[in-house]
Amino acid sequence: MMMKKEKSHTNKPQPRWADLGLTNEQLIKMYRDMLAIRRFEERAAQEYGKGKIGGFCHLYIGQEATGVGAIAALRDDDFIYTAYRDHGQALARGMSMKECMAELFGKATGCSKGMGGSMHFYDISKGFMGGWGIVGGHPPLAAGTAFATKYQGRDSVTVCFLGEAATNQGVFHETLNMAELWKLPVIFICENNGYGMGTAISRAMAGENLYDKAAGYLMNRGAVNGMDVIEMYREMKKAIHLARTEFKPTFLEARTYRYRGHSMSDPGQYRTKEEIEEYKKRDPVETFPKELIQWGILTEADIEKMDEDIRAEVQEAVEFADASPQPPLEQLYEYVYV
Amino acid sequence: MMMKKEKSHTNKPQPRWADLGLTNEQLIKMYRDMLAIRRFEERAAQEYGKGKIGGFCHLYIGQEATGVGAIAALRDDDFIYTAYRDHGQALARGMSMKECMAELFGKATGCSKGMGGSMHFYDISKGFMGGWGIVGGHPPLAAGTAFATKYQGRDSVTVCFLGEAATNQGVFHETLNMAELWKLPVIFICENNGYGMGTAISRAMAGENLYDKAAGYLMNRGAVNGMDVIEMYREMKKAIHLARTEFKPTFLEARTYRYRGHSMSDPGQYRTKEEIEEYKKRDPVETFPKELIQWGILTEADIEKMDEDIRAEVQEAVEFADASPQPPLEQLYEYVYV
Amino acid sequence: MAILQIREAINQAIAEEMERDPGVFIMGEEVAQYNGAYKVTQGLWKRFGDKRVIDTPITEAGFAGIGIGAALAGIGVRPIVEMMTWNFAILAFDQIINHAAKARYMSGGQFKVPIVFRGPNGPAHMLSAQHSQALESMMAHVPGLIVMTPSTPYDAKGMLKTAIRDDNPVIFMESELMYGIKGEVPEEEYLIPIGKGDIKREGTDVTIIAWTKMVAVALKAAAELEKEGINAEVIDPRTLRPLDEDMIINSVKKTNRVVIVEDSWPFASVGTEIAFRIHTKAFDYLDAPVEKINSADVPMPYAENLENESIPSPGKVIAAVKKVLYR
Amino acid sequence: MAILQIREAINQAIAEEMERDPGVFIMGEEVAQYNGAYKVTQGLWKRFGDKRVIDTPITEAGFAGIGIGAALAGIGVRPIVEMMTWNFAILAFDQIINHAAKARYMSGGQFKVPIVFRGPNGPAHMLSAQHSQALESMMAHVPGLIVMTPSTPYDAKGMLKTAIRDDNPVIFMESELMYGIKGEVPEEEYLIPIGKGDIKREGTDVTIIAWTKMVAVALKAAAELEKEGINAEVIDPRTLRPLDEDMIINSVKKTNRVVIVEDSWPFASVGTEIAFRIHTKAFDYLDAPVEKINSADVPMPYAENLENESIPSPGKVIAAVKKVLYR
Ligand SMILES: Cc1ncc(C[n+]2csc(CCOP(=O)(O)OP(=O)(O)O)c2C)c(N)n1
Ligand SMILES: Cc1ncc(C[n+]2csc(CCOP(=O)(O)OP(=O)(O)O)c2C)c(N)n1
Ligand SMILES: [Mg+2]
Ligand SMILES: [Mg+2]
Repeated sequence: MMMKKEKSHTNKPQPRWADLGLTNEQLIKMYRDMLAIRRFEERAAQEYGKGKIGGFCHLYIGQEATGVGAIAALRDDDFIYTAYRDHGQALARGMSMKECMAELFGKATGCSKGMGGSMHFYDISKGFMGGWGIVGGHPPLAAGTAFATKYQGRDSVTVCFLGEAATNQGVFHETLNMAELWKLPVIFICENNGYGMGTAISRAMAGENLYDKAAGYLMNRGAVNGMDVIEMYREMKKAIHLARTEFKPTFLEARTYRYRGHSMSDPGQYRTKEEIEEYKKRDPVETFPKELIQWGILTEADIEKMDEDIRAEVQEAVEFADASPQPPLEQLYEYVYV
Repeated sequence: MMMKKEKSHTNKPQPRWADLGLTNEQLIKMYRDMLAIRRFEERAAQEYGKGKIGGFCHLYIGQEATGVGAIAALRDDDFIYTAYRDHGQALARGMSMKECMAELFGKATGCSKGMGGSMHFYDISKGFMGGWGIVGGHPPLAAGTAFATKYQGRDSVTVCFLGEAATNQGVFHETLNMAELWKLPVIFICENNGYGMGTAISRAMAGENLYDKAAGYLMNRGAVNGMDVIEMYREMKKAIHLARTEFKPTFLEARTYRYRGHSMSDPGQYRTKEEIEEYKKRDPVETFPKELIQWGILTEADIEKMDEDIRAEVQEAVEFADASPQPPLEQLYEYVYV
Repeated sequence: MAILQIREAINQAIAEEMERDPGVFIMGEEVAQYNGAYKVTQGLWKRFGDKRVIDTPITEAGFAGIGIGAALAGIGVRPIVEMMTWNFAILAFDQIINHAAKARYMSGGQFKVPIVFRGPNGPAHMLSAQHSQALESMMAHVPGLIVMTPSTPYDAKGMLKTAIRDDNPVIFMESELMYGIKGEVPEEEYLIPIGKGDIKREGTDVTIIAWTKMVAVALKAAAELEKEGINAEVIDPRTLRPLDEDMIINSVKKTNRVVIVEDSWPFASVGTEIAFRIHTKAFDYLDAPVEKINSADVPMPYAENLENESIPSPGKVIAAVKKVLYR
Repeated sequence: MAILQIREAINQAIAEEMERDPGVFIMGEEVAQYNGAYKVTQGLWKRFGDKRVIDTPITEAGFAGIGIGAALAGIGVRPIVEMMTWNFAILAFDQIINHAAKARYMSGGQFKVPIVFRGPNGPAHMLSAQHSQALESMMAHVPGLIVMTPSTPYDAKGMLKTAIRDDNPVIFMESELMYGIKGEVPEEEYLIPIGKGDIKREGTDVTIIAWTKMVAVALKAAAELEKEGINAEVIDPRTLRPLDEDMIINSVKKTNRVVIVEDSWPFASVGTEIAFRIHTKAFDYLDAPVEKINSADVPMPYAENLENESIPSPGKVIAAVKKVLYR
């Protein structure tokens, strides 16, 4: 719906996020973060094509609202775990494009000093705990970090992003059980993008609703539109409140979509053009700014400027990564043990 | 309820199993099997005390109705998997006391030639597939055997007994998912005896109902009184029908109890005398024969005779086991490979 | 003879055995509709359908166990379980080590376990620590398992056909980087027995022992050494458990010098085992202690220069050969 | 000095470290209210309560991962994860190998991983194949892990205290059959460094290398050999990764003859690694190839006579010693 803002004193129409107490700065940052992730990864794809980036490279493009909306709701002393599709969440958490691009390039200046690559971004000073490559392997780690903060009397929460296919792994169920049994302040955000590699969820999972995997444990659970940064933020706020104040864990299914293949090497022929186009109509990077304009929070001009700034930032990051040195050979034997 | 059988032609009272089409022979066999298991294991406990039996020895005493009722509902071409608490199900499946006692004694004449011991009984000619010691490790094997029979166009079903604590193991969830997703003719009988070693179920499992672990997969599920051989048989018949005719798996929670410790080495101090007495009041080996007498299927005298015969059979089995030779030393290197 | 890639040779082996025996099926992640993460199962789903070419959920322990249980049924079902890579098979180690490897023994010989676990093993290129592990030493440590590691299209096809027909659990380890390697494969059927090694290059001055990817590294080194007048013999055990000890010892008796090349970690590796057997069973024939080249004893780094520094190379092999030759 | 059982020494180490550092906690199956399946954690739950002595569901992978994640948090939490036995830890190998052992490396040194995985390892008595595995060789194969295997109450206490304070993942392997073994333990605090072996018996004629249960077997054999005038040195590496190579090589230089005793399977074992290092680094000092005694290369049988036939015994060690002495 389109409408002009009016100066009347009669109760005027409110934006749908009015109840969330978000400042314009916060709203703008959410959009900027999504756009930054989009641009960063578009460029990463190009650099991968040029052979500047090696190994596996999984793009987040299409899922930006999930990570940005969720992470915007966190505090600095909260923790984040994710899988190998980790660029978006790292940037949303405030890691610099430079250290991230440098990591993709396998350089000493990377966020993991070139030891991890695309799948293994880390900045534990920001509570960004990675960046893990074994499907379903990191949820227990996240529950463990939640265990530790509770143990130490802190009120931090730990967020664990995982794909829908990862929920079939047994250890995830072991983790759900202990998280609920021991009341751990952990929030599992299952990014349901419909596919695990080339396998549609319906071919890999019995049952109706993904979030009902938490039903047997009577864990707080639900689904949210992961293409909507505001809805993500709203649901996360609720889950965070439960975790922070009552140590109640949550399983949140975020319904989202990745526009690209599973990784750079996947042509993604298992999906129809139509399906992809359907989702692109709801692209948060396209739709959210329209709302911000509509409510007078941003102008077209602001947005163009923002995009230019971001592209410049990406360019700088690439130049930085290019210019950075490879890790010294001695580093091969460092970091195995403390 | 107590009542005399009458010779009237007016619709006379029916035993509660009237609808099951069980012959008296079958009913008597159910009781005899339960009694035989009880006596076999009482003696096994004595022999363990004498040092004739080594390693771990987990008694089934108290849970006889679960195994006997379930197995009585099977066909000869069906398959059975269980864990280390396997004596009862082996005997119920028709394995001889001699080969079972000999296995406990570690003799060449044992059902596993002395290679397995108490935890690893096998007679694959009877579809008794063991006898496994890793908690939660055998359910996928059972699903695999169900997969194989379906693959080969057979209408056999595979039954998998497992403890309630085993349902916390992740691989069990992976198995539930695939069993439902692929429609495998497997029936999981979870013998909920309330404890995993010294841990009460409520201390190890989040949630309300054990069988709701199958809820997320929309698998056929429910609970049954595992202390009642008739109810076990009844519920199994339903599950078997679904598996045999529609390849639908079932998760059946059998509520039962073990009177002894977890294994011979466990004094079981984590349970109150009262709790144990409560269950013993419902002891199937005590209550079921009363019903059979009441309906004129057995007399007190029949029962005494039966007990004598069984005790004699147990005695023979012990003598057989004692007299049997240990495995030849060359056997150490046999059976590693085909 | 046809020239095939290793991926095609493996594909042929699977297809031929599926044709030959309706009890043979393959299951794993993306093996069916996606034609395999590395296209090894290309076309099999189209050809054999849903029943025999099965995409699984990402549950390595679960579908490994289902495969084992299908084999245990003893009704003619012979599963081939593809592990997308062996790094992920670690999740299934309980099923493989505690169940597949022990079922026959614990049952006093009642069970047969006709199953093959196959997939790529070892470092590929810049996949970093969780995706670059060579795990053959852990598998070969376990009695009850057979471990096969082909290095050519010819070997891959003949060995896999044997593995599929065998009644024991076979660990069949391939390599991402080798799938594209080409070689001659006969049209007619042939089988390569378990436990039979192969001399990849005859030589007299030094024995270089290698398997899978490392065979190519060894042959490159041998070609270089040739120029310097050093005539290296390159032997490939092909099966790591059971080992073709005779082939190894005979070669050592001829050359009196040995270099072992493997891309696994060095500590308690298959190469260590081979060296031990040579040191104990050919002690008097050795003119120098056995040299062993491994990947560095570290988790694999991502950075290209560090990975190259870590893995075995012809240069490192040449240096080791010169060391055992005291050159 | 107090005379303690190994179980008591381990219990003391845990209790003292929990007293010393409120960040230390222990979790595992039956460790709390049941006081441990083997009573190693006797009294800890009463003393430290639910918060720090935690009974877990039977989910080895899950609670191993929770322990790792607690350690990764970097906020002073130091988990001790008890595995009821190492056979069951195989279910947690993905967490241990793919996560605990790699977190620090993949993060470019950002993570520390202060966690101890401990529990009994190796055959006990008539527990058959799934409950009798000695898995130290698989763990020691993996860079990023430290592997410690104590053989006396004194060592167990000093080593475990060090392990708990260390910032790396430590695999701490005990033995059911050893928990009751008694020995002197000082009242005052002491620590035994990682990677430091110990000479359990000085000798001159032959070096017998053993750890955990096998040290007692080696000492029995040495006592017998004494009577025949053979003076055996018995050394215990105590830490298997990293190995105390100096102690081993120095002993070999003195005795020139070596027998290794381990109750794991023989193929690519820690003993194989030790033999390899001796053969390569002390080649010229050896008067005979190294002899190695292992459990038989089979899954463990139940029958008592077969199990005894399988495992190492003083008699087998004596025979091996005579072989390397050419007696
Ligand atoms: C244990 C394990 N098995 C298989 C793989 C290979 N793999 C990497 S990502 C992936 C698909 C995961 O899908 P999902 O969990 O839905 O996450 P998404 O990629 O869609 O974000 C697979 C099979 C792996 N990395 N780890
Ligand atoms: C993977 C694994 N972890 C731990 C054990 C040790 N253990 C054997 S039985 C048991 C309790 C299992 O309880 P439940 O599943 O309820 O079966 P029950 O003994 O009550 O029949 C435990 C912890 C094991 N055998 N395997
Ligand atoms: Mg997905
Ligand atoms: Mg129980």
